[in-house]
Amino acid sequence: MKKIYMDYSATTPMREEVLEAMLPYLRERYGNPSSLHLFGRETRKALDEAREKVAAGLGVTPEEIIFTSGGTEANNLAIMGVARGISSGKNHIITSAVEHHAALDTVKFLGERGYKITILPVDEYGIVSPQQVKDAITDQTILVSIMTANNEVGSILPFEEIGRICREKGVYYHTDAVQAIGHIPFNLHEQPVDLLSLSAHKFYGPKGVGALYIRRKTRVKQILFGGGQERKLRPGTENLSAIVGLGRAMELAVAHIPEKIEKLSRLRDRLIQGLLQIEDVRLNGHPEKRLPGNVNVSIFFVEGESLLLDLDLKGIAVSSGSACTSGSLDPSHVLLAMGLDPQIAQGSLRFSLGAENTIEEIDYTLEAVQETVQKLRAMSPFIRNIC
Amino acid sequence: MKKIYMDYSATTPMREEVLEAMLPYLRERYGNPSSLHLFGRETRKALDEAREKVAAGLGVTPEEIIFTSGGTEANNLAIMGVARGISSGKNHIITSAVEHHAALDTVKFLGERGYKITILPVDEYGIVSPQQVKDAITDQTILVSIMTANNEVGSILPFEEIGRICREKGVYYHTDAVQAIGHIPFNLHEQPVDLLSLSAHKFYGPKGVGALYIRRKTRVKQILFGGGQERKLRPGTENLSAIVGLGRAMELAVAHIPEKIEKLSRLRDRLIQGLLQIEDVRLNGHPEKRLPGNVNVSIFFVEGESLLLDLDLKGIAVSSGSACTSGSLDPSHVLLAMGLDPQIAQGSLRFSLGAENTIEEIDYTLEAVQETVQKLRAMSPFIRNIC
Amino acid sequence: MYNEKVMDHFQNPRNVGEMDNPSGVGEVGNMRCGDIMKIYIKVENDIIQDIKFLTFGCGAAIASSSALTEMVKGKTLEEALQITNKDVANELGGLPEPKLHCSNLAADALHKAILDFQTNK
Amino acid sequence: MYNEKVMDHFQNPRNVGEMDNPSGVGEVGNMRCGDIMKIYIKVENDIIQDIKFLTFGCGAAIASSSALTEMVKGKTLEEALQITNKDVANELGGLPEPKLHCSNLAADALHKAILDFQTNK
Ligand SMILES: Cc1ncc(COP(=O)(O)O)c(C=O)c1O
Ligand SMILES: Cc1ncc(COP(=O)(O)O)c(C=O)c1O
Repeated sequence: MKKIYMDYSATTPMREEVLEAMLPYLRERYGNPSSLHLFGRETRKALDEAREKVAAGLGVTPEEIIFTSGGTEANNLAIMGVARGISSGKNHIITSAVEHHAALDTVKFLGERGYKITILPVDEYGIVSPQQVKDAITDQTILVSIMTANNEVGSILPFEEIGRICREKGVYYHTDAVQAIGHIPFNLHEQPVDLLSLSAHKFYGPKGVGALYIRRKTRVKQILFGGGQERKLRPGTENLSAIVGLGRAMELAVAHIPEKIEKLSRLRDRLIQGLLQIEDVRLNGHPEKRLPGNVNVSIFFVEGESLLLDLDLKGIAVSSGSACTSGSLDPSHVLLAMGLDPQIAQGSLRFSLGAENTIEEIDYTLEAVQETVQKLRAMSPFIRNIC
Repeated sequence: MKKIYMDYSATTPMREEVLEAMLPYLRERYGNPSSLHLFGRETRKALDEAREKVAAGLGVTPEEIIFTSGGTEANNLAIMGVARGISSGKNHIITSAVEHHAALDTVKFLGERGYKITILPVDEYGIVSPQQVKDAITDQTILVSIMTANNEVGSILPFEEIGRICREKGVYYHTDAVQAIGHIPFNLHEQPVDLLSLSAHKFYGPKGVGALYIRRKTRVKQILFGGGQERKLRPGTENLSAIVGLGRAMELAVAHIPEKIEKLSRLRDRLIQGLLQIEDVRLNGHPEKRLPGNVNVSIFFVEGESLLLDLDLKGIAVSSGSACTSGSLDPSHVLLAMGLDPQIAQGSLRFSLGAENTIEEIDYTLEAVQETVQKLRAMSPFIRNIC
Repeated sequence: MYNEKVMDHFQNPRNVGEMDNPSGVGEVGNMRCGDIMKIYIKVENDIIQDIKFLTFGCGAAIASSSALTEMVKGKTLEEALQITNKDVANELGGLPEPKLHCSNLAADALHKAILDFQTNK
Repeated sequence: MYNEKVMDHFQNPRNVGEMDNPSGVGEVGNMRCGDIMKIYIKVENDIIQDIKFLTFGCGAAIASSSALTEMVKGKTLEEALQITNKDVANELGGLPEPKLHCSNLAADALHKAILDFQTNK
């Protein structure tokens, strides 16, 4: 059976070059980077080099990069760390309704802890406008955390303008760029961003490692306690091989972005067009301001998991919502925030394309989806009720 | 030049079998375990199997194992997680002065947050007595966190008796077993322990992964926020290859423990005896209740970093204190807690032996230490003042 | 996630479709998870001669509906009323924990269909 | 961590040892990090003819002491008094940040030795 992977937003296969870079640190270079001896110095050097690569990829300096165990921890550190670092007594945090749970739930937790929180609504495309952010900022605001690009519907948010507003108002701006890095061009040096989260496994690097960019002079405090690693901001023996892999993956990710965008968006648009030819299918997310690999559609009258399951039987791997919530039964909080009816939100599929997809796969997938939809609609009580 | 690694307590080389087990998950098996499709199901299965292996190694059930990014996070989750899980209003936590910073500093942080904390002193060997624990428990106590074996001086603490007392008093007992797992025999099923931290890279597994054992019905809340992974206790895309490596490392670690202990302690005792033949050297830690690979000595009149540096030039990798604090300038909090004079604490070295050390290496090391000590003492202003 | 038996019912659902002139119709829906099941029965001499279902829902919901229709066909109404959602799950060889309560409602739909039949008789 | 020059001074420290009948002795010690340095000087015609050191401390402390003795030998007292800890660190091609303040005290010890000489002269 064909195996077609179209879930690159959930995670990506690692590039062979990345594994090559990691292997020495899974074998003979095993020293603890905090150790002063030879074994430690050689891994310390690798750690420093990886930090330089990540910094270079973002257009910032190595001292501004803190390695974490992934995008989730980076978001937690950014949001809780800023909250802990504030000494002014201010306590208002702004985020959006379409954030990944790693940001949204962290903000909500701070809400339970007595912080004032504002969760901004989004438009029908899942986008927060800069004006909304501007209006929400008060003299108590310490942090705005709004993602760069949405992991479910692929919409790209106006992070630059939002950052500019935060800068003007003297408020920290954090952006969850987990889905953006390596997929859209990015130079932090030119952008008014104070903190940025990334996760290696979303751009052909290893799982279990990420980074938080913290602009110089941004006051952040650690949220986990232990040794003095990562400038005391993130204790624990460094996940060295993964960090080296992250460094290499970043180097590769930022190369040839325009070409990658061009290739992917061509596939994406072909898939979108084909899907929209099926009756009662709507595209979710912004039609243009959208990640080059993301296709998210609602297929009326049928439910997402059964769609996914039937496609899986045909060898096609897609997602109904984000991976980490697809085990749960609730319809996507992102689609609901965009105003979709819960029943329609539930009949949604995300195809996220990546490096190895081909036109043939797109065409095979389109046929498969058509078949699956037909089959499931034949079982659906709705189609008769509604049409 | 010879390269002799005697810093196994800082980290260990990974066993080839562990890497073998990991490689498929760094290559073709890359699916996100939360994904419902084929790619996700195969990694979900690997995740479940790794959990079974870790559980089997500890003598517990898989549902009681939560994977983390390492020993540090396991300790943080245990201590803060229990504190967050308590709804009774009780707020007293007991720990010891010789804990790793990942436990000690977490408890201190809770102290700043309004929890009552007791940091128990230790005897000259770095050991807390069960009686001390018993006396410290009040009707407000929620948690006792006392390590299984100390990472610097190697003393094995009476964790079983301490656990028994906690059980009697109805107080949770957490033990940081990061240095114990794979090095001393252990069956949690028979022991009154409610939470236990471990870290794979301390027993020939990968860096960046650990686990927290949480006995069924122990009330713990998450400390990081995000997706629903690890029974909602530890969000974030799973570090799959590392978790698979942890599973395999655990299988290997718990096999043949008596033989490993016998081999290592023979080397250890030879090293101790040799070192004690140098004038003005004292052994730190308990002479018998001690990890099979640990040798910690104070070498009077000389300073630890310069000892370490000179030995490093001879190809011998040792540590002056724990790896994560050896970048810092303070003498070890463990040695100070044991009552050592700061100047003497500063002249301390930890040799931690492991799988690949040989008698020849021990003998070479003994000669090297002798030479180094002689050289550095010739520069020391103390030896003349004092003798 | 699902066992083979569940997957078989999902892939080859038995008794899918509407029914002309059913003796009774039962519909259950769980707003929280959004699964909707509709069961049509044809009753003769207190025996369920024919049964059909329509389901909007996840794999477990579809498989439960399908399995139920097989379990019930040819049974008396009394026998059919004894069948619980749990029986359906057991017939399927078990369902994943989170699916047990939301997507395993076929027996409820059947009972409603029987009630509908009895009420309108 | 340390550069080659530092490591060279650490491995082959110059002018180690005590001195018989020194013209002056200076000792500094930093209790927090525990480094102790003792500098002996022999002064003739206001010139430092000989210098020795004893140091208890980390690699940086030993290297700083050694480097200082080389820098100072043959210098006039006035010249020697101008030398700062920072000069010593520069002479070594730099020291790691955390070592700059604790272990780089050799110039202080020298100045004390000169003061000792001048006071007892
Ligand atoms: C936008 C976004 N933020 C954060 C995360 C969390 O990253 P990780 O799973 O690597 O912790 C993800 C992916 O799961 C994501 O898509
Ligand atoms: C006793 C003890 N606890 C906790 C840790 C922390 O483990 P990790 O560095 O894997 O986070 C270590 C080692 O560094 C340790 O020795």
